[in-house]
Amino acid sequence: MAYRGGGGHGHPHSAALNVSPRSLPTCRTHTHSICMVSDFFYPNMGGVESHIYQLSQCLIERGHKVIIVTHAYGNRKGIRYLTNGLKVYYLPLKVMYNQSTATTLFHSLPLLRYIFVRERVTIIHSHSSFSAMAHDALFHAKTMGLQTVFTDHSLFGFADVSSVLTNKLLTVSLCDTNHIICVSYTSKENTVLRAALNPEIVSVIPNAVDPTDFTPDPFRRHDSIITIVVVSRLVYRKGTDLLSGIIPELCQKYPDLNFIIGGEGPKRIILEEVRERYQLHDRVRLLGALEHKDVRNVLVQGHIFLNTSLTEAFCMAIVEAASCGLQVVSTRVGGIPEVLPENLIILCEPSVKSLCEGLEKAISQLKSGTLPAPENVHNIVKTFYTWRNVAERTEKVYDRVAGEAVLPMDRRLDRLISHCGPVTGCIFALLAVFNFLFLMFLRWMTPDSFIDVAMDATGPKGAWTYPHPYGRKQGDNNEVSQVR
Amino acid sequence: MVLKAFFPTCCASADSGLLVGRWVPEQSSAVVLAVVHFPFIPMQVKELLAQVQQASRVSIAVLGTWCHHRQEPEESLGHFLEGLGAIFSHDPWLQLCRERGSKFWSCKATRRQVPTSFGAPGEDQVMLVFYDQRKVLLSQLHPPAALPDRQAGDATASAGGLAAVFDTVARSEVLFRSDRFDEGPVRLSHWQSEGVEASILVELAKRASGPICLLLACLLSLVSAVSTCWVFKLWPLSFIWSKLSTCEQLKHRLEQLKLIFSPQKAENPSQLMRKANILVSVLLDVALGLMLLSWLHGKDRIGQLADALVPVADHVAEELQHLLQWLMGAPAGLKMNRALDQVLGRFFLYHIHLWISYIHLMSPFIERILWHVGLSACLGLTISLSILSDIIALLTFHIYCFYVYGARLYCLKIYGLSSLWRLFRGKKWNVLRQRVDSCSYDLDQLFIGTLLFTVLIFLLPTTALYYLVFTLLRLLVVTVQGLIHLLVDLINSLPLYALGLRLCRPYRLAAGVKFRVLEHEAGRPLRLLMQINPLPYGRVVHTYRLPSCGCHPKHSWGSLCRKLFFGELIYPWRQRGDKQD
Amino acid sequence: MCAQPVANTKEIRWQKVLYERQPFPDNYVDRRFLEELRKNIYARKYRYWAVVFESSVVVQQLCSVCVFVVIWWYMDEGLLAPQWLFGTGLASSLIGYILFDLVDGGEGRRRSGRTRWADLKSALVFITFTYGFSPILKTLTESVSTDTVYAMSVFMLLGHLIFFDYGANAAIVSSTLSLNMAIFASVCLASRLPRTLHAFIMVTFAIQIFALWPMLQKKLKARTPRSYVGVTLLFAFSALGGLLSISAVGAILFALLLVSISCLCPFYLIRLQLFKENIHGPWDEAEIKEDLSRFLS
Amino acid sequence: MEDKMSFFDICGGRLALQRRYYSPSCREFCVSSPRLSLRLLTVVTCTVWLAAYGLFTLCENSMILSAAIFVTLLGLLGYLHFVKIDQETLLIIDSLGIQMTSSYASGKESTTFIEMGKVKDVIINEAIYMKVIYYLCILLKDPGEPDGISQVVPVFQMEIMKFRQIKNCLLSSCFAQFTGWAVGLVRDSFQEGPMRPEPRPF
Repeated sequence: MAYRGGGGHGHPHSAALNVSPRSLPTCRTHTHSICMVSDFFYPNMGGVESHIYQLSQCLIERGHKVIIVTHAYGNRKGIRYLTNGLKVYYLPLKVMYNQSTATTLFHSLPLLRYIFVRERVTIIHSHSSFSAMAHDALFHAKTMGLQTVFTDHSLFGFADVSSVLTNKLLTVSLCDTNHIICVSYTSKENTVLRAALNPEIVSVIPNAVDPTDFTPDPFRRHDSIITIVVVSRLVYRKGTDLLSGIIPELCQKYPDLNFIIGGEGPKRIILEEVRERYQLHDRVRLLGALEHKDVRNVLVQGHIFLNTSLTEAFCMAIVEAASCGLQVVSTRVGGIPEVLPENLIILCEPSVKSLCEGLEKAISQLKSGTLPAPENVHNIVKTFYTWRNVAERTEKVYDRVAGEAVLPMDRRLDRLISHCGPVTGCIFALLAVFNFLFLMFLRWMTPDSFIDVAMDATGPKGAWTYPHPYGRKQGDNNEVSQVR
Repeated sequence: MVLKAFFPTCCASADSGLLVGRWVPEQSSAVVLAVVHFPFIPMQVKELLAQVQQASRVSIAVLGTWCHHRQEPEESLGHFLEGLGAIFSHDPWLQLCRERGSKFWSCKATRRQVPTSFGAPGEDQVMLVFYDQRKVLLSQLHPPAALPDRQAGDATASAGGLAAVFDTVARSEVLFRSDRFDEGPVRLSHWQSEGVEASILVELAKRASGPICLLLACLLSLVSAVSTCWVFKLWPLSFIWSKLSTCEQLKHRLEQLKLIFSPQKAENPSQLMRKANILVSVLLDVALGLMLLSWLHGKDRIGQLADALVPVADHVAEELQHLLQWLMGAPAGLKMNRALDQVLGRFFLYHIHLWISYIHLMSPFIERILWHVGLSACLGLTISLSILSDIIALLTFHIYCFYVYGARLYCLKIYGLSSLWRLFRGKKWNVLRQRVDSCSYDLDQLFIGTLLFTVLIFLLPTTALYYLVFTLLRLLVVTVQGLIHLLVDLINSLPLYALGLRLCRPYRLAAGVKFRVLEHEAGRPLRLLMQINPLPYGRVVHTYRLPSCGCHPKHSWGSLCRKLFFGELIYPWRQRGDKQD
Repeated sequence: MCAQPVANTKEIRWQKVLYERQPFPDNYVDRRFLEELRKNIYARKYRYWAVVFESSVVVQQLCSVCVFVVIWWYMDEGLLAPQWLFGTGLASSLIGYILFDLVDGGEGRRRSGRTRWADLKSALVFITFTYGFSPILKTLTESVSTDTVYAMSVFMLLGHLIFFDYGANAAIVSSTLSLNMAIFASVCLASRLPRTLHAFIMVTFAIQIFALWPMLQKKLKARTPRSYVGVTLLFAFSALGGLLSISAVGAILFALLLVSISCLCPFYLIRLQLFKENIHGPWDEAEIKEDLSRFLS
Repeated sequence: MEDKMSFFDICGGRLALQRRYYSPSCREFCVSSPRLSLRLLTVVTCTVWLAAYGLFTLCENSMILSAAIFVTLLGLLGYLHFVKIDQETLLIIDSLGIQMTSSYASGKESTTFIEMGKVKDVIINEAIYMKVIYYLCILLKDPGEPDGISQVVPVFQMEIMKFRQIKNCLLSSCFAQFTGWAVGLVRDSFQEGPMRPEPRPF
């Protein structure tokens, strides 16, 4: 019912979770109380957001306590509860640049500390290296002596000046993080290089898609014509320029070829220009921005899924498409080759020519009918990536981390200086000291004993599903089921 | 559900009888309105109730019995009261009883269907809520939305909760008409309005008010007809009217007076309140105006004013001249472009010269003008104040001119500079996309642009200084006028009547109610005292403030500073919007 | 699924795929880790003299600024008659104009489609406007203190040098801005000169040296590199000579500057190439090779 | 009958909660904070006056002293009249309404009475308010649409730490028909209104 009140309808994965008693693990080792910190969360949409949401739900299902901390989105501020009493703090922090908060490394300490204390958090799990709040949380958590885990969702180059700077900052921020999770082996190599980490403390846990969301539906597509689907944000990194080259090439060659393009972005204009120029209004459909729940309905209308990304850590789109039984044609960049086996994907070089060849190969297979049936593809892909698996593996990371010892202040400073180079190291060591003093001051102002302990509402056996004397229980059950 | 009996405090000392009132089933509350004393004939009681009911459209019934033991309780009365229940069948049947001495009452409610719930005294089913009948009758609950509309007959549907109680009491006013002295068939005891004579006077006033209103209304319509005649619609005149605050004020007053003396009655209390507020404010206004008039026309103050006025204007002009001289030198050590400085200075000096001659031209007539203006004060203080502000505007016309010239010049410079600065950076403003694009200029374009840019940027300080000085002067004048207009608006819009009411009769404007728990003894019904929670002053003003003829441009400070910086013209508060003319 | 000890990994080789559950812990590090790491794929090899040749553009610009300042100083001191400067300027620009067409046989003109009439027109515009404005320019900054003017012009000339288009494609380069700054500086300086005529001629000279001369340079450099080198040397020496006649120290410093820019900096550039370590791998953002504009043109 | 118990408020000060039962259908809860501490008062006054005196010694202007006295007096008055709440009373009369009275140190009392008909629910809400706090609040029905919330009325201005300790004695005993863990909202955005509260056992 959080949704109704919050005015947000549905959720990244409204139909995601079917919590039922049998899915509860019978024997628990010992439960953690985890705090997921990231700037990116619902109502914002994207890979990171859904990752955080699904992971938290599965962890709750496994009996852990999970809370999420993010910044306020417009009118959505304060504290909200999502399904299964997943508690979300929308903190009133200033948003600086595309949904990432401004960081001073200090201003967020009071609130975060208050939350960590009142929720009795033991593990801080930050997401996405683009999120300033996540790095702040790591910093503060170390100051407060908490265990930290960081999940990196993105790849960076090393070529240009900006990346040099960001990599340095990442080095600093990860130098005393207990464990790092990457979504693919390429991403792991990248992160290890960027942050100069010991690869032993970097785990690879891929993203997952919910197979029940992406089921094939062969009757939705017309077999008289061939439809190529593209679903991505229309930006440079997603290779929209390549797409603008591919469309005319193929449309001239195959009269029975249609394109459906879902997604919004600054590069949409060039696609429209191409459509204008080659008179393809009836064959190229631009759907604009898609709700996540509509993606499946778009995918099943097509035979071939085209992904033209120029860089990807772990491309969820192709997994979703394959799960819907489409033949995937994609560029060979980043972690994409690791994601799907060769028989399900056609990999090409990031150039119009190569991609066109790949597409033609797919089209010829389609015409000759040598493509596997969508159901079979779905049944294969379904087994690859599930959130429960992700949750289990993440749990292992937590168990391992919980065993480790947190560096005391002096060792932390040494590590900073030794690990991040003399100049940066010293600067950040100084900042760490300031942060520590600030924390001391806060503890003096409001001692931890004065901080009220929040009650734990999470989990199927959490406060939300107690039998309720006043006869409103029934109604609420109904609502919960609506929400799910 | 606990049964709530609302009992008027004035009946607490009445001797035994029947409880007459209304039963509100949905809150299971009984609103006792009056007590019928013995002896009575049941038929007559029923008749009376029927009359009241069809007069007030409230379902009034006999709710139960009331016995007040003055002396030692006689059993017979008790039994008799029990019996009455059979005659006036009501469900539930209340039995209130007050012993002598103890201030705790016993009270029980009987239901026919369920004899088990026979409330033995001391069983706490009933809750007694005392209320002051008069206050509840007179008070008006806020927000008025809670009030039921009189057209739709049934109260129970419209009003809910306490609003229902208030409404019931307010409607059954008919019941209270019959007072102690006249010998009706039935003897009631309830709140009595004192001061019958006063009410007679009120009646007379009401009678008289009708024709007077009619007469005045005719006069006013005549005046307004004249004011709307086409002669005043010609271009220059209409423009002037729209600019003169006096005319605005006059129009405003005219409409208000029309509203007051309109023959038709005010249908809901808020309109009545509005009329009263307007009337009071107009009266106060006129009174103040008369005081001013008497002060002015006493021992030739006008003459003194007139003699004072011309030298003041001269003096101002002198000061301005000095200021200009100063500017033409090296003001505050700023070195400005000599040539431009000279030109501007001379230009303005010539203006001042014109102005002085104008003042001297009209100096002989000033006294007469002032005298007539003084007469206008009898129309009200606000009128004379707005006339004053107009006079100020006229007398400082030269400052206005300076300001306009300075602002225009400065504005031109700023815009030229901004566009040239774009050219300087090799950018240009794209009108279609509403953004700055980069563009490649020709060599000669660049050259000329930069040349102009350099020239403008070096001449900017001079113009900026002139602009600054005259803007400051202008702002001074505008603030003075603004203050005057604020005063006028205060007088226009303050709901004086409502405030007075809140001050003297707090219960008339009720924000709600509050309860006090009277001292209570176990086994007796709980007794609450319902008091009226008066409306706070802030909300009184907020609710009842009159619409002022507010045509101020709503300058936020940010926008004001922005306009000042870009040299757009700023107008006194009275000018509608911020139109450039 | 991934908790088994790493003992039985002999028979099963670790493979770099995510869709299979492999009997390795999640943080397992294979020896194939980072095998796709490449270094310095796109590193360019520089040849010394080529770099020196390229650096001559900077030298040219420095020299022209220097020459401009020197000339201004002469006129301010009254050692140089404006008419003379005007004559030489006119003559040199005429020669330059002819050269401009001779060097590429008027082929560039044909491509740009610019007529001689247009050239004449813009020339007239220059002359007339400068002449018309020169009285204003004269009185423009008289109330501003001299130091301010100097500071401003120095600042502007530096800006001109910074933003000038030396052929590198960086975001900071903006030929328009640099030219404008130069003109601004020239106007500031010109307004300090004793008479209106001086101001007029100073500004025209500024146009010639800052607007026209670089165009000719570019063409020379493209067409006849040898002569370009010669011109550069000539120009540099003339600038040095002029500066020498004002102050020896300044001349020496300027010479050092020129030498360091044209000889030392290239040397260091090539030295530093050895330390370059540029990491590439599958995570790099692929750049699009072919030009996609053809689909839209 | 009545009973008292004492709690800490959110900044560690002492609060006393006191319950009165007039009858099964009418209860009163009153949270009272300690009176204005003399020490604090003296400290503040002395600091202000000393500062004023310092200024006075710098610039020989006796206006400063008088101004200081004036300021302290005004400040004290304002503090007592608008800020310092001595006790807050919550009177619940079944089937009639809820009455909240907060009495300031200066004796000023502000009372609001809410009819039961208007009350939609009573919940403990969680809010971010420089720190994260629990507070009790009453949700008013929106006359327009059902299960809409027109307004949120916070009940006790003095936030009580360990609010959950006393939720029993507050919620269970007085709002038998109401329930309460709300979903939180930022304290300063009441117009947004929280979502419907979760049913909770007490």
